[in-house]
Amino acid sequence: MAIREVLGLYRDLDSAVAAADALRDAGFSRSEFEVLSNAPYPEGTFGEESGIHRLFVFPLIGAACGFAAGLLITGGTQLSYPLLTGGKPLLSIPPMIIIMYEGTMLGALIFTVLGVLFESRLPWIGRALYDPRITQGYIGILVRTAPEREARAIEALRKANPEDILTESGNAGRQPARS
Amino acid sequence: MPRWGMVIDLDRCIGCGACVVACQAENNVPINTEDVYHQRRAIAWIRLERYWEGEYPNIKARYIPVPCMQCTNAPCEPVCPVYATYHTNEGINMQVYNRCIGTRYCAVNCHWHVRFFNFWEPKWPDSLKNQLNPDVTVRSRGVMEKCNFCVHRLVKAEQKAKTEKRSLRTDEVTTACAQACPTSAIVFGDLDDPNSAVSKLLAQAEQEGRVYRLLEDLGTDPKVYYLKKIDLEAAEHAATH
Amino acid sequence: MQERHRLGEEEITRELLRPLVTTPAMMWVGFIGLGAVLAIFVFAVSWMFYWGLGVTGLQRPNMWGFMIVNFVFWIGISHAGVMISAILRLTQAEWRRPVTRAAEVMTIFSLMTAMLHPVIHTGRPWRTLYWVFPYDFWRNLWPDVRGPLVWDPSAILTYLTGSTLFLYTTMIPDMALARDRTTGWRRVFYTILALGWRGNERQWKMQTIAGFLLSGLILPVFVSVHSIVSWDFAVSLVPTWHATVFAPYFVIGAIHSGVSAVVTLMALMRWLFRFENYIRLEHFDAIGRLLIAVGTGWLWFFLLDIFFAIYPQEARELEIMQFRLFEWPFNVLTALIFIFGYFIPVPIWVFQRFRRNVKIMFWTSILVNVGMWAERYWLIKPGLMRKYEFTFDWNWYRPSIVEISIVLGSFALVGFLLLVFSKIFPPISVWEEKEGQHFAQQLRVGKRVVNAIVREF
Amino acid sequence: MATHGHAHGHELQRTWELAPADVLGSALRWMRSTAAALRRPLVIAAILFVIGIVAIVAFPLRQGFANRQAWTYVAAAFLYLMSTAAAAPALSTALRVARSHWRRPVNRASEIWAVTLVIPFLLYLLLLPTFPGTEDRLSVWFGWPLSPWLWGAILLLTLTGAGYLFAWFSSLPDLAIVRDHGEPAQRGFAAWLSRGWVGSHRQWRIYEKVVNNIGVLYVLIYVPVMTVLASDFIIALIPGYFTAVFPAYFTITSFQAGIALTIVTMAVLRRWGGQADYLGREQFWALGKMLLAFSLLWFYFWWSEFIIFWYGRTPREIDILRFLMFETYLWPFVLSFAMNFALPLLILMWNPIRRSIAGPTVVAAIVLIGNLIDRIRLTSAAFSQPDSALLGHAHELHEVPAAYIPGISDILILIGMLAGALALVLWAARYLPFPSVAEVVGGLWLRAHQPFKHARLIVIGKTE
Repeated sequence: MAIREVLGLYRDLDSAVAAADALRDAGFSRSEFEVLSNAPYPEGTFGEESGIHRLFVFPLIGAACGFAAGLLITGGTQLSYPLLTGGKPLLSIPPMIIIMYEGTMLGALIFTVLGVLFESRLPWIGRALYDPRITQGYIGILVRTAPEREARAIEALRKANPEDILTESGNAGRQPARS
Repeated sequence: MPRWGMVIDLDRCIGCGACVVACQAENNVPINTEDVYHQRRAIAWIRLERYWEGEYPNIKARYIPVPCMQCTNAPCEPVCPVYATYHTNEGINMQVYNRCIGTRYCAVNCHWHVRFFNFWEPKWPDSLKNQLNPDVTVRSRGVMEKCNFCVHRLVKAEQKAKTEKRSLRTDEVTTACAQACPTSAIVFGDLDDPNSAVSKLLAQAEQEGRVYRLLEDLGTDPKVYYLKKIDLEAAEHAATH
Repeated sequence: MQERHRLGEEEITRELLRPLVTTPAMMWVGFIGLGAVLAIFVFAVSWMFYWGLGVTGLQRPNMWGFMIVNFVFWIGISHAGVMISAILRLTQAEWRRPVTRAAEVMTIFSLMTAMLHPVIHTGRPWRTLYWVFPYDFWRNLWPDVRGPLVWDPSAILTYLTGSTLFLYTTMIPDMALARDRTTGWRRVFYTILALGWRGNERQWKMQTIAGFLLSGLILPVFVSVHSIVSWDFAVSLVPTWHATVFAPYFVIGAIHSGVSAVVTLMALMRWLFRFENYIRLEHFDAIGRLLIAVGTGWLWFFLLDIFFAIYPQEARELEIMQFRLFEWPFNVLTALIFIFGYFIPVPIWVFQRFRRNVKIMFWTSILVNVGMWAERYWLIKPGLMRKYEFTFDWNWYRPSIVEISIVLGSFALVGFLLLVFSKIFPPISVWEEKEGQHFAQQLRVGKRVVNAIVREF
Repeated sequence: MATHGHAHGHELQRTWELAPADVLGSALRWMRSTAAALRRPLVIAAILFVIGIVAIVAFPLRQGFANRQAWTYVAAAFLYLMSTAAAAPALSTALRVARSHWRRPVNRASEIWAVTLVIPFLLYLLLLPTFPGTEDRLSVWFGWPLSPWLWGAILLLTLTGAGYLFAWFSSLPDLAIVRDHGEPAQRGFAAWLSRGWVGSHRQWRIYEKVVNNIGVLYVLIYVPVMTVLASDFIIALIPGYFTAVFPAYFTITSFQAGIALTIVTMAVLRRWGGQADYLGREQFWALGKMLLAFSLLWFYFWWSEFIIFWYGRTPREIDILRFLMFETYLWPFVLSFAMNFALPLLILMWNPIRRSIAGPTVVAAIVLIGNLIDRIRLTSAAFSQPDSALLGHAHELHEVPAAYIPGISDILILIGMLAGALALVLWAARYLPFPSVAEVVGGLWLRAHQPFKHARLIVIGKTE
């Protein structure tokens, strides 16, 4: 079943929050609409949304990989080329620790960034309703719902004095075409 | 497995510089022209340091030939990022020119100043082109080089011994500097072989208490031993070393 | 602060993106001037490649010279960026917002510049590049991990990668902003960099968490980098180098010079881009207070180093100390370090009146970095000039014109890169400024209105 | 509408709902009930203290000052008190200067330890005669006349003075409260201490400035003092121990122990002192982070010494490593490594644990023990060297003395001195209200929690 998108644009925070409430009253669950803004608002400003993420797993995995790589390179080098230098033991642990440490941190850093991108679903090349005005400071409320409920969504969005309402078929306008 | 070492008897050294010249010729060390000297970039695998002692008129010149000490725990080795210098199992502190990238850290961490860097492309006058030693690599610009106890001689001798199915004879082989020294102040040989000249010399000098090594307190265990001059000033002069 | 006034979304966007669209005259001057010096730099380096290191002032025993000193200096500068942005993010200090990006960018560029030095400083740079990095698996001789010169790249590359990713992650939302406001090739460029950012709640949440997480991860790296750089010197047996205190001493010195460099940068941005509304006096005030602490800490380690170099009362060490404390020109250098590095700037910073004066902050920060460059030279050179008892081999070091132009060029290089960056990317994080506006609040206490900030708990 | 705070798993502390009256109320409750309940532990601690003094007189003192080894545990107790009790006030200054909004209930818990400073001061005076003069041995005094005795004593005296000044001045307004509303028994002393305080606007302005400045002054004295102690008690007594980073290690690890001490104090106050409303997750979380950071620094400062010695490999350095870490004092070293670095890292690296009450508390306790072991290791090593080993600018660790095993007397001394410090704190706690009314109430104005649309948020004011 196809999913239809409706994007309501709001000039200020109050009306955006009102729109979110209106949608909720109209029986849209929190997972059916998302809020687009040009800067973070305190979490929960628009009501609870599921904050579940696995971001904290990534650095740990990365650290493990980095550590292993460091161990392999340092240990491997010293074991496979038993060249004596400066009377140091052929398998000198302290230098290994330094490089393994760097490896660990490098792995952790890279995987964290990968994790951030993955958890925020970037890079994202799908197409969805969007409007440049959002980065100007407008707040967008994007409803994804079944075609038959699209009208209700538009109606709900209209309650909170939107700047504009965009649908896949084009601009639905702030007010009904004919009342 | 021999452990090569050297004994330099300062009581015999007359500061003639034959060792320096011999080394220069043996190891294809580029000619140190005057301006190279003024740049303080002269290369001398064994150098003759001259220190003045006393005040004019009764002033004495003291000479001390300084080759690479071939430290057992050489500080210069572990700091090389590319294994260009490492320790052979015959106890020689080896320099691999092809690996060297010229960070010069080894020179920084060599406190006897016996590591030399090719700041310029080495050049020889045409008259000398044909006397280059075929056994020794000619180093290129940008690499370190240093005394290696004429390792090519050692290798040759060992191969000869092998082909003759025998082990290396005592004092069968020696370095260019030792060979050239007119007063045989420089003696080279196997420190582990009790019959070798170096061992005997050391044993005897130990009793006279003349043996010392340069910067011994750094704990690098150099394999070049010096025998003090037999007079008081020399004794205290050596003590300052 | 009292001078803080509410800015509209549009106002912020327009002012912060201004450098991207308009180019003030001073900027052209900068491009041309720095470009000229840069040309000299390139010429000097290629000259050195062609003739070999003979054209430098290096000789026995001064095998390391200006380039290594400069390397340490730039590594030091690179420590400000992450120090500022990470620590201030973790402590949620409000005044970080306008500072972080510029600081991080400076980190990255000065790190690149620093890395350049040891490479061009080797005898055979071409080999350095293909033997040490990238790892050369076919020739089957890997770098010796026991060598500090291998720890070095590992640390620096980790730091560089980390801070680049850090910077990019925090820049994605601004790329989206630029995407929506540009046309033509710029639009394509920003569209690619924005990775299709849309700014929904989840993305913002990730963005916020990433700020904390990456800061926490990169701080230990940043400490390790300069420590390892210091071990390049400290693990050798050169008198006055072989000191256990070197690692923390170098790090605190790096922070001292780096944070001062950030002050310099802030002042320049304020003047060049007219960012008065963002880089405000209170920011100079705060960073000045930070600098007092850092500077004093640095002085403590500096004195520790000197005292415990004298402590063993060994002839060699004393010889060099005496040389570098009392003999020309090092006695002047010592004075310079003390006066420029501490005794002029810190007493000035103690007074809020001066902390809130951009000109004074600018010049003091310059002084600090002059002092810190001198300090690096003071730390590194004397030990080499008078290494151990071989007076026969003691020697002076005089940098050649080539080295001098390389050092000057390195400054031009960083400056040039910074200018280019601020031409392509917003030099102040736009979304963080807006976030700051969203989170800013005010509390009434009687008649007093206190500026406040919203926090989630 | 579910408040989002719960989703975050940490609810708002009651501190946020309290009115000034409530704070005053709990302070007065402390003065009334808790202070009285402190009598028994106070007596026990005092008895242990007396036993400790007797032990000092009976053993080291009878053996005389010439035999330095007999004084090992007196020195250990001294250094440990300097690393914990004397470091805690520095922490409270740091929090003030950093203007952290959660700090206010914490300050008193760390400042109060300043009242113990007299004990380390007296111990120091006792220990001074065991040191030879510095003319003929290596030391940072470079053979000044009367060093280390006179100059060291002056330094310690300054620190002690600054500490008491700090403790007194920072609690001035609260003492005034006790003066006016405390129990009759407490009033007299409090009145004497808080003479002239009426809480006028001017007095408050001065108060805030002066408290900050005295605190900064204290830190500025504390760091040099620890530097000198590190070199006099450890470095200068171990021939060939040439390390410039050790004083820094000593100071930094002392801050670590100071934080740990504060956390443990907070936990005790929360559990038995009825401070749950004030010392909550917020505080433990923040201090837990600091403790983690300093545990990492412990490793860092140790490592930057170790790697240099390991790489340098001069005979002198090898000897030192063998002596202090890998042979003679191997086990004390392993323990202090584990308890100061490894365990704290492994436990505190998990945010849920950091954010709990128990997590930071347990780690803090571990760190306190680990620090004690570390100090014992260092003092035992240092005090086992006879004067003959030091004189004549000794550069090498000639003969490695065996590890010093404590006797019963040493344990008694150690426990006694620590108990003495505790006794002083307990005694002071009878005149000082918890929480610090001045601090907490002053903070109430600068923080609010309010709904922001559907979110519940806290608002933190920053006065400039």
